[in-house]
Amino acid sequence: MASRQFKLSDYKTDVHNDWCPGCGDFAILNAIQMALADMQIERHRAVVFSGIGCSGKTPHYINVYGIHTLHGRVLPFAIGAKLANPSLEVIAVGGDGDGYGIGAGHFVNAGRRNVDLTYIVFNNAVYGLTKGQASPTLKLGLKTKSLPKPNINQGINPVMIALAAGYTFIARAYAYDVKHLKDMIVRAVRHRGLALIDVLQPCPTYNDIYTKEWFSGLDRIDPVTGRAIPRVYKLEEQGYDPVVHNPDDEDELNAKMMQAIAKSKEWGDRIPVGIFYQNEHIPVYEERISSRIPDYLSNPPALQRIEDGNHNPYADIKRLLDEFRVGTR
Amino acid sequence: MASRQFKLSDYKTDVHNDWCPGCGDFAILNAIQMALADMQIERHRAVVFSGIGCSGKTPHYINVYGIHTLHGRVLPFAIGAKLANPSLEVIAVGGDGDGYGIGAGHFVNAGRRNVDLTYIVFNNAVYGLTKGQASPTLKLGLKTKSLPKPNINQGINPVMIALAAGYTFIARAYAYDVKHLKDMIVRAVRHRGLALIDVLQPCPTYNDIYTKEWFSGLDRIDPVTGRAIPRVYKLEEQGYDPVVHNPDDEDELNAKMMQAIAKSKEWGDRIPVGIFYQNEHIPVYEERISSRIPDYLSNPPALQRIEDGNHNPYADIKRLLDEFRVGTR
Amino acid sequence: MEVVNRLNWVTGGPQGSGVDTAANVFAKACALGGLYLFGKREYHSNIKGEHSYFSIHVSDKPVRAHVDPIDMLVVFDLETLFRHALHVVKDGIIVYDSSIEGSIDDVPTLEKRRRDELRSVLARHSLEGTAEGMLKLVEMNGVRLYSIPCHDLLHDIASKRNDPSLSKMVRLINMMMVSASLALLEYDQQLLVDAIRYIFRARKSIADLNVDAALYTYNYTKARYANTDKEDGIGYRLIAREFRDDMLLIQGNQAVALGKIVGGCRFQTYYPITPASDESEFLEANELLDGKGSVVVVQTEDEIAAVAMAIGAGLAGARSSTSTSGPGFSLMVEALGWAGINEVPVVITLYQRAGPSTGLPTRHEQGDLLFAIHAGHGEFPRIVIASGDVEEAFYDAIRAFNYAERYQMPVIHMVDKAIANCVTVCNEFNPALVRIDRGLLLDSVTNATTSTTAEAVVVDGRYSRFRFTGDGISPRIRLGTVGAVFWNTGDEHDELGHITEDPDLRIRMMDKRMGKLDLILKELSYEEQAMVYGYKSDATVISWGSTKGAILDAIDMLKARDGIDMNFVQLRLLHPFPTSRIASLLEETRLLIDVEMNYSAQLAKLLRANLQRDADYHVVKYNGRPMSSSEVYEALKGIVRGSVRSKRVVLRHGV
Amino acid sequence: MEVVNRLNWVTGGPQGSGVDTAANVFAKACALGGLYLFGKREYHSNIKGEHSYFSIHVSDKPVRAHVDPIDMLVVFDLETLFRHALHVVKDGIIVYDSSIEGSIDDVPTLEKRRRDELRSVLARHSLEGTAEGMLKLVEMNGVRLYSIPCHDLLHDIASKRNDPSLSKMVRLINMMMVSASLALLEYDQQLLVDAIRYIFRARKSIADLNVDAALYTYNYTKARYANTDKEDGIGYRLIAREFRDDMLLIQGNQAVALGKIVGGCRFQTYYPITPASDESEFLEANELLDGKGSVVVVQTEDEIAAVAMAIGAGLAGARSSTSTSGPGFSLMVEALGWAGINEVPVVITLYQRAGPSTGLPTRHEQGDLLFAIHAGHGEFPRIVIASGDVEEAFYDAIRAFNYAERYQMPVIHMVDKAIANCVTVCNEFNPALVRIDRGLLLDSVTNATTSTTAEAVVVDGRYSRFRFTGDGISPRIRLGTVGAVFWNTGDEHDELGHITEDPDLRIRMMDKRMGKLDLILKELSYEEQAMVYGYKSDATVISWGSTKGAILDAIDMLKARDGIDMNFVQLRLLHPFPTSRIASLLEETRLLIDVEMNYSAQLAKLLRANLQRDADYHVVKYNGRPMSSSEVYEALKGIVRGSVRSKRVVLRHGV
Ligand SMILES: Cc1ncc(C[n+]2csc(CCOP(=O)(O)OP(=O)(O)O)c2C)c(N)n1
Ligand SMILES: Cc1ncc(C[n+]2csc(CCOP(=O)(O)OP(=O)(O)O)c2C)c(N)n1
Ligand code: SF4
Ligand code: SF4
Ligand SMILES: [Mg+2]
Ligand SMILES: [Mg+2]
Repeated sequence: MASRQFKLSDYKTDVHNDWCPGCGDFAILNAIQMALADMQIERHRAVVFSGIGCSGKTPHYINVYGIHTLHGRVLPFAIGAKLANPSLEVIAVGGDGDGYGIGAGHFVNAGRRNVDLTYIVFNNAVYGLTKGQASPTLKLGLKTKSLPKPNINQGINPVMIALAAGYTFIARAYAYDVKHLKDMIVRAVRHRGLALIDVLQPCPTYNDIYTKEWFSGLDRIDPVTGRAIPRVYKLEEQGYDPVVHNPDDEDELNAKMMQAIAKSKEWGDRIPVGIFYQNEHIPVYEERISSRIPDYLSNPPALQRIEDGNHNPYADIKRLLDEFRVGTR
Repeated sequence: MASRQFKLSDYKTDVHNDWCPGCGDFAILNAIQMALADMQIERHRAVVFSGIGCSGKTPHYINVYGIHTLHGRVLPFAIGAKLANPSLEVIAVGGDGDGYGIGAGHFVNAGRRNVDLTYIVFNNAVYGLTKGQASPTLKLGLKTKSLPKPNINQGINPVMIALAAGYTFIARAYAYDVKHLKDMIVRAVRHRGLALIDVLQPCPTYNDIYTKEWFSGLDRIDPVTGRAIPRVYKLEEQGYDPVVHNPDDEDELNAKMMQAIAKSKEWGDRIPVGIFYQNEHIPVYEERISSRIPDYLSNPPALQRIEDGNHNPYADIKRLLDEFRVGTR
Repeated sequence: MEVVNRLNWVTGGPQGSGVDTAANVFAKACALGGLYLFGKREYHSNIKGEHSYFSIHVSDKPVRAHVDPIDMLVVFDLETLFRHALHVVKDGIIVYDSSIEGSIDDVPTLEKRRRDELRSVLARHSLEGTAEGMLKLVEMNGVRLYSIPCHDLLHDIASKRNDPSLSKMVRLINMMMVSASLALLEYDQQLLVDAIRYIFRARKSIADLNVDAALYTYNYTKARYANTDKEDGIGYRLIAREFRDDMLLIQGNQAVALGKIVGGCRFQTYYPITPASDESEFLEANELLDGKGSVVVVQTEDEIAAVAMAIGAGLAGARSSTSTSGPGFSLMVEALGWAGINEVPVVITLYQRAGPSTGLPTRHEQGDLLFAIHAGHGEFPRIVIASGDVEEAFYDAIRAFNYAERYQMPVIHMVDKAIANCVTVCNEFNPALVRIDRGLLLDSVTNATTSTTAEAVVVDGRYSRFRFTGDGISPRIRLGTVGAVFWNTGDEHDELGHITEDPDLRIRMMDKRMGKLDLILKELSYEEQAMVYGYKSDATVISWGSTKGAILDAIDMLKARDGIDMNFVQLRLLHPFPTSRIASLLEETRLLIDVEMNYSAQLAKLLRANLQRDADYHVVKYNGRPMSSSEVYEALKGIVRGSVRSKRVVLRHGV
Repeated sequence: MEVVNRLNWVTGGPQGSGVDTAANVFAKACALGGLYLFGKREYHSNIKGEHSYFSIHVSDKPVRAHVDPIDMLVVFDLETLFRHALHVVKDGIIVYDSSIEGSIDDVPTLEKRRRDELRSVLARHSLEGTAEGMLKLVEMNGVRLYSIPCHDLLHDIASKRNDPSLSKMVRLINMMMVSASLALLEYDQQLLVDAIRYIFRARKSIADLNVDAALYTYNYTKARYANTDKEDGIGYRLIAREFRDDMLLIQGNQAVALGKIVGGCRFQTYYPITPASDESEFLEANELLDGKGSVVVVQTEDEIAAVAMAIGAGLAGARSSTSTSGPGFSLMVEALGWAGINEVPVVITLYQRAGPSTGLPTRHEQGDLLFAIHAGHGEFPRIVIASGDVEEAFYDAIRAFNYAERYQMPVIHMVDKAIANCVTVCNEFNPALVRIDRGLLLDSVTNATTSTTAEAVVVDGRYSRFRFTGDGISPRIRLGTVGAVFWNTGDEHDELGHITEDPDLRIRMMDKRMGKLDLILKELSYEEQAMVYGYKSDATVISWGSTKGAILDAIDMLKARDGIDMNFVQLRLLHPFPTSRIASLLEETRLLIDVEMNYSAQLAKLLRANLQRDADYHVVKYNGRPMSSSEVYEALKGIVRGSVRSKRVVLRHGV
């Protein structure tokens, strides 16, 4: 094994972490840090953006550039930075309320651009930081301990929305399978295009339905082995192939989408995690810009020279001014 | 045939219509008016809400209550009115930019509620009123005459998003098949739940790709008959059954969704219109409220008595005040 | 000397550990004993673990604000000791769980800066940076210490109840400490029991357990410390009196909710946000009204949807509102203008918290005034009112709807975190004092055509929603009203509501809408515009919103302690600005002191813009903690005494 | 008497019919002939069919605004005749397509009110409500009529070119009418040809066709009307002069775009909206910069995303901006506060249009001033500047970025529809006059640590993004800078950028941020704060934004025609308010007249709030049409002459 320059601890800050004891966010945080260490991403190259919520505090605990933005707006902030400097490794994180509720408009429209970044949604089915109201992933009629009455709204299907919107990497993971989650993050970051990881995240404080125990199947003990039968299973262990291989084969494309949708509907007794869909044949937004602006990647907006070193403007508008000259014929 | 109290002309206003000559919006307007006449909806019972765009002007031309709201916000305005008075017949209309772009967050989250109203999207793949920029339904790389360069964003799949979000009636129609569109509107209005009709609407001014001629297949003449082979075909004519019949049969439900998605991906040579999906087994939001507030439908917010006729408050808070009394034990 | 029935009692602890419950028991016990109180909650933007605390200012006279010096501090965790102990007055009391130990560095939730500070303070006295050191230091300062061996007592209780698991129920400890504090104050034990039973009324078995633990601790404490000589022992006592049955113990957010119910609000939308959502959740919990009726509460996907739905419901004819705080309000701005141009009655309850941006989301500020007044592009009429305390919040919540319907415009009702989250003993709310004024809302057009207002409603067989009238107010109908239809648009419109770009019609419509602002100033009573407290004086404090309590208490202190007279002008209508009312109230004022909870003295700007008169002093505060009467008192005294040099005085108290 | 080289030329027609192109040809022809001009476009919120018109005020001296009376009206549709004919002056000219006929009711796009008005005017003169009646009426008023048989000429051209289909190309008619008007003015025919070729430079064959049609019409007109005696014939002439090569013929939105390019803006986001998107589309069309570099222009899903992306790009180190108008700006308000608390440089170009809400989306107003200054909950620093004309818009666009980076805060650059959509002859923009000031942006931390600013940048081995410094400005680095990381949050934060709820730190951070506003007032030059035009005078007009042109022209008229002296103070920095600069400029002013394009005289409010001085008169306008120099002249004259009774003067001109 090659020597590793960066240790896991290099990605940790000394900021006091104030999540509730037992919160699934800790596991996700660890997985992100492990993934960074795995990929040996230089600290200064990575930027973690977040929305608002318990999940939104994540960047403060990671020792890379960290931008804790506004409720629901993490994607546009992150996209702005990435497009201004495409050499940044951008990871966006946020809550399910943040991303699928107030942020749903950006969630959908980000799919249209396929910017090369990774979006990790901490899906706990509640609004944590505002004390446990139902989030857009909580299903109709469920009543968590934080709700006075059963949920009056249906839950949405994020995998299917992401597919419909154009995401080119769609995965689900479970917070407490940290190693698998870490793998998903690495795969997502390495994926060329917009990657979504919807992470099933127990919120022990407010959500007493989707608990760690429930995901682990502690309520259903195998009579034979005496062991719990976990609800979560891995797609990759079932020989599921999420990858679109042939860009020209529309049938394959459709089949891959359809199987992802079919899998996204499994819930309850068996909950698949893993990569649902991956398609690297759609050009990322950065390439689309490059096709118009050839030196975009080598001379991106954030790094362009705009003055000559003497505070004089670097841009030359002579040609444009000539067009507007009163005497120009 | 029973005598009809209301004529088509009763639903028309004398407001000057300033859409471009040949705009598909005229056809949609007609279809809405025909549907109202068909259903003999009393003028005062119907409210047409709209967003902003060429399409947003629609209510001014219909002689029922008409509320021309803000860009992207037509659904929340409409839902607010409907929930305050569920006896109103609410139709929301708007552009594709309005609904799937700036309004995408509301579009998704409206699905979670399944309020009993009809939403008609005028889908012309451009932002008409702001002079032809690409809308969220224009596919990657296409260049309408209004665009200086090919579209840099992918197009989204509205049918699939609606399904993922929870819409219980999802249809597509073509503006210039006015009779079929009218039928779709009638079916949507009669549907108990949130109904989406995505209407393919030629915008002759800006969109020279999805034109009337293109939809009619004028570019492909059947060598035998010498007639154009239309691109648009009707699902119902293919024996397609969009209806979820058995609420308890999860397999049927999934199959119905999957076929809708499969159909939603057909485009180009054959473009299906008609009802893609219909499920009347999901309780509408009004019922969900009723299960908490038994007299909600008979005594809705907008019609409740709040004063005793003498300007004294009608509500009695004695019980609540007692709870807060310092001496209450 | 013994102080009877005047006390600033404080307790704290990690969030989610039951601090609030403990404090509520204390407050209820006091209220049951006929005492007045003002309770203030301070907490972090966090669910579990960060420090929160509750201060309860008790008295046998009405109290309207908190004070800074602590008389009695109840400590059951290390952080509370470190954060608050130094604020306990000489001869004040600290009751603490005797198991508390550890060093400053054992409290990761304490800011580094504060840890350094504490360590150096202790070091200066050659004390260690530990609980022990801290206790020693305060003892040196003259604070009396009382330790309670909670864990031992808990053990006793467990064995008494024959349930060993109880000895692990540390959640009981805060209740035990409250009991100890009440025992030290020699307060009536039965009231403690009643208070616990009230607070846990929904869960009898838990109530029983808490009562047991409380009584056991009470008796233990009494037995151990009863004979302490009052002279060098406990200097405080609380003595129960007859309570008045027309008083409430209530929070601001509950007052607003009750106001909305009485005021006829039947449709409320919200998107969760601190400190606004408590109100909506209270409404939802009480959605079924006694008698016929209900409040439909809808949780929306965001605040844009919240305000849009409320407006939609307003069009349908419901009294409707939405509640939010700064970030949410920022998102509502576009729709506000739509309601303005379409003359839709809608109420936005704006719970201010400390900004900008996410700011200090659980902390206090009055930073949104000028924003609320100017929010939205272009010019449209709105009303902005602000409540000064919990009782006002109830009546204002009702008034807001009357204004909205009478003048057909959005009303922004400003409250703030200090009102929303405080608990206070105040007069019973009296719905009989209130009128419901729906303005020119017609139930039917047909009726109207046969009545005297006929011509006003139907012209050429058409109903004109935006009919030009003498005072700019057009008869309004609900969506769905038989025999009419109307149109609305965010574009400029004609009388029917259709789009127009006609320049002359535009002027008339602007004049119609904006002219209503003058009408408001003509019609609203002086009291609705601004209140004056105290006699005419040449020194006046001017303010708005929740600073009212601290100012009134401070003015009383000034009078009582220093013989200084000041009166207080409280702006209640902030927009349209009640220029002539304020001008007349300030006629004899020579010294004008503006007091507000923000950086830039926003009200003072309004005074200058509208009266062309500046306040002589701007007393401001923007550290996220509400003003205490004690610091306002100090500031006012300093100004009068001439010891304040600069025009701008920044208050800095609060933990 | 013949008027040479001074003319208000107007043409109109249905939207989408080529009115703009025709007017642009006329303007370019004038510009090529060394004439000055100010062209104003008025159009409906509509794509095809509604009436739009273009007025071009031409002169041999600089012109800065439009005027109301029309000297020459070029008519090729019925509606233009009905809407504008009555504004043509005595001895003015109407050139019209002789095929125009029909009645008032044939124009459905004419508002009913206006139709009634016209009918009654015509009826009063016993004329029919037809084109014929109208022409008769204006002839009675002393207007000279010239008819051009466009369809016949078109027919001739078609047969000349041997292409019968051309006779159906009614689009050519407007070009023919422009030619006719220039023929009547005896303007150099070659300049007309050159102008057409320039306007159609991208489409040569269309240019040829238009040139043919134009020349044919020109010659026809000249032949038919050349010998008209100047005394009772055409009273106007345009004579070409040598043009100065350092002048531009350009629109406001193009000026802003060019400013952004020079100013180093390399990332622009937008969501389509009138009248802002023209600028972004221009930038996108010119995304590849000469030499190295480019501007990435991103069309977003809404304005919230637009501003958020621009902020994200700002963090990454790009000079970034977004352009919008009122409704979009309303949606940006929350993120504005985030940029404020995180001290992110970002520029928002705010193209005002008539509000509130959707309002009059293609019309003019300055109604967003107080909103821009107060937008966003809580308190954070921002800079608001406003440009007075096209040339200023260029330089201000650059300054905006310098301010944003120098002071690390959002800058709102206000322009408006009148600037964005006007076309004018102005001085060439000179990038050499401009400096790029990136403020404390460091390219690398390592360099900095070895340089003198070392300590300022890295403390304890850590880079503190929000380091407390003497002037409140902390050294800034880009995301991705080697050897450092930083944090941002919308919450209150410590120097590293981590969340804090510490009350004392909060005060320091507020002081740091808000203190930068004082620094700005110290550092910005007087000219950047406010300009004064004219000599000291005891009568001063004060205003901001695009009213500048009309005011300056009006003041010149006052001087020339009436011998009245006034000077003009133009606010350029609106926030922080340049109180002392303005106070000193107004020292000798006895009569202060505020002029602005809104209902409530927003600048006057700022004057009162900051100077405690009110203007003596508020000249306002809010009918959606920009102020003309002629109406401003009338208003000022009336005020000086004492014929104006009320303090508030409402201007009402415009079609
Ligand atoms: C515009 C706005 N509205 C509301 C809030 C209040 N708020 C803070 S966190 C939150 C919800 C958090 O839920 P989620 O996104 O699921 O994150 P979690 O806390 O569950 O990780 C809300 C509504 C806000 N900060 N901004
Ligand atoms: C908040 C806001 N942003 C931008 C606009 C400008 N605007 C008006 S219509 C429109 C787009 C219309 O496109 P679409 O919704 O597809 O409707 P269409 O005109 O095609 O029917 C936009 C962006 C606006 N009115 N409000
Ligand atoms: S509330 Fe839930 S999501 Fe938030 S920190 Fe606690 S456990 Fe985690
Ligand atoms: S621009 Fe397009 S959508 Fe708009 S009115 Fe014209 S044809 Fe219709
Ligand atoms: Mg969540
Ligand atoms: Mg469209």
